[in-house]
Amino acid sequence: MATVRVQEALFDLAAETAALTAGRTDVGAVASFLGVCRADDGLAAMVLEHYPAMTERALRRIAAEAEARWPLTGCTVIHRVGRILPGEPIVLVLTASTHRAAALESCAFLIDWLKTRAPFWKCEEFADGTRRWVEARADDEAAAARWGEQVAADAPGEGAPARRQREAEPAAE
Amino acid sequence: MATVRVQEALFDLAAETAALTAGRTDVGAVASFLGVCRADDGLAAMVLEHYPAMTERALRRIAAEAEARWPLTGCTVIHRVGRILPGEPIVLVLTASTHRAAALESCAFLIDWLKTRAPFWKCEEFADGTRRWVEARADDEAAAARWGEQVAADAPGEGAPARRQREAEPAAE
Amino acid sequence: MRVLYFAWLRQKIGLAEEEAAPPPDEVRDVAGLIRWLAARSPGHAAAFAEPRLVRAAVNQEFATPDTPVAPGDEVAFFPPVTGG
Amino acid sequence: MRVLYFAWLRQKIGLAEEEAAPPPDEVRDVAGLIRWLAARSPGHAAAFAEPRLVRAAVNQEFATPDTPVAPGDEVAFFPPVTGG
Repeated sequence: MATVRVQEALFDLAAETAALTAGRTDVGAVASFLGVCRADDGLAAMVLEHYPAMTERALRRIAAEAEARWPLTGCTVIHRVGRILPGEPIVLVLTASTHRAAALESCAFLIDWLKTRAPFWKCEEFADGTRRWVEARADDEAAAARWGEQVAADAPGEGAPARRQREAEPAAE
Repeated sequence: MATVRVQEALFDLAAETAALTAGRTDVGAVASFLGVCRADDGLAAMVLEHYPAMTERALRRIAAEAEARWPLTGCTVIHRVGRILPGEPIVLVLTASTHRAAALESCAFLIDWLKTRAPFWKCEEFADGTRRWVEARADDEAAAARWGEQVAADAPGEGAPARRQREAEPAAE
Repeated sequence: MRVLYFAWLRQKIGLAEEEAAPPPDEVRDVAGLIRWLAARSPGHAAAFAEPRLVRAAVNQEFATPDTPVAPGDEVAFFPPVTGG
Repeated sequence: MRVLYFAWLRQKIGLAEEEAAPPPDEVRDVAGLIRWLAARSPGHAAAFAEPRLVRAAVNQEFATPDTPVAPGDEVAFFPPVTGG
């Protein structure tokens, strides 16, 4: 069962990593991805907004998809929200498995899907006071698409219609 | 310039990660791979032997290859030697870049090449006192081969002939 | 029907959420709801001016233009997501 | 010539390293050195019995059977690497 959290606070990389191996001796590989706030173009801060009622469910579904595709012994996704300063982490993905291919591939998969299928929006604040909403990138969509469609069944009671989750189409034509 | 270390001691994942982002705001992604000692088949310990005069040079060359292939802002490879207990880490690969693809791909590349091109040998010790040298795996060779041949020029003064480093062929036919 | 707005849609409309009661015989899906909402105010019109930039969720599931909407649903509108 | 052995080659031969002075006109490359070393003792013969399992490095660079060897070189023999 994956660990999924949305929080304003910083997270502890070493503690989260240790939690995936603690008390077990079948873990041979832990892969991680840490997304960090850059200071491009004089960025002063990044403000992350999300859709609270939906976010954790979306993250949990993405993690369940990784667990359906790879034999993981553990999986952790932590996404920060609120005001984030340059140099601070934004997101952490951790995957553990007996062998390295499963850990490395599922880690790449998780960050690709997270970027296109979890309801977060970034607003950049610059030193001169201007703000700008970050636009979605076509290459993020392409990176997510290379993993194909959802294979995991939706969890029972997770919203009525078995509609497949996707982000590619606009809401109106 | 990559950080490369061979050591008996445990390493500090959080400190090594922090070192890659400290004082800079152009790092957007840090990927890591941690290889951990499993307790398969009643393994009591793993003893890692290496070729001291060659090891650091080999690791440095592998890291230089990653830096030649991807625009990395930082790269750290730490490989432990000596006696390692189940649950303990064996190897750490950390890569940092402005964007995630470079960090994730170079991290996978580094561990694949490290497994086939760095002079380490694992001896397994079991609870009943027996010992067994770990055999190289054909799928490790295949994983390394998917990245193709070396593209980085050898560093000046790094051994006379510009012979390409490889491990595929036996030393005698 | 509860309607939520995020990111620049929220800013253009000036509301994070509102109650709406579109006539059920006129508004049957996400696309119909967008047409109906766009007529509510200049802010709504601006937010929905370029529908290709707008994504939606119905009851916290990503939706498409033909996803049905009904009284009691929670419908959210937002730009393409940019987390990670 | 300094010859090093690692892992099970070291154990079979019973030495981590040794000095060797193979006749230069007879031993010109890694393959020739292996043939010459294999005749030194039963341990050497056992270590080199299956050459397809043996890898080599000359002066700390991975080598192949046709890699030249000369007096003064450091030549190492070992199984395929298993680090990582």
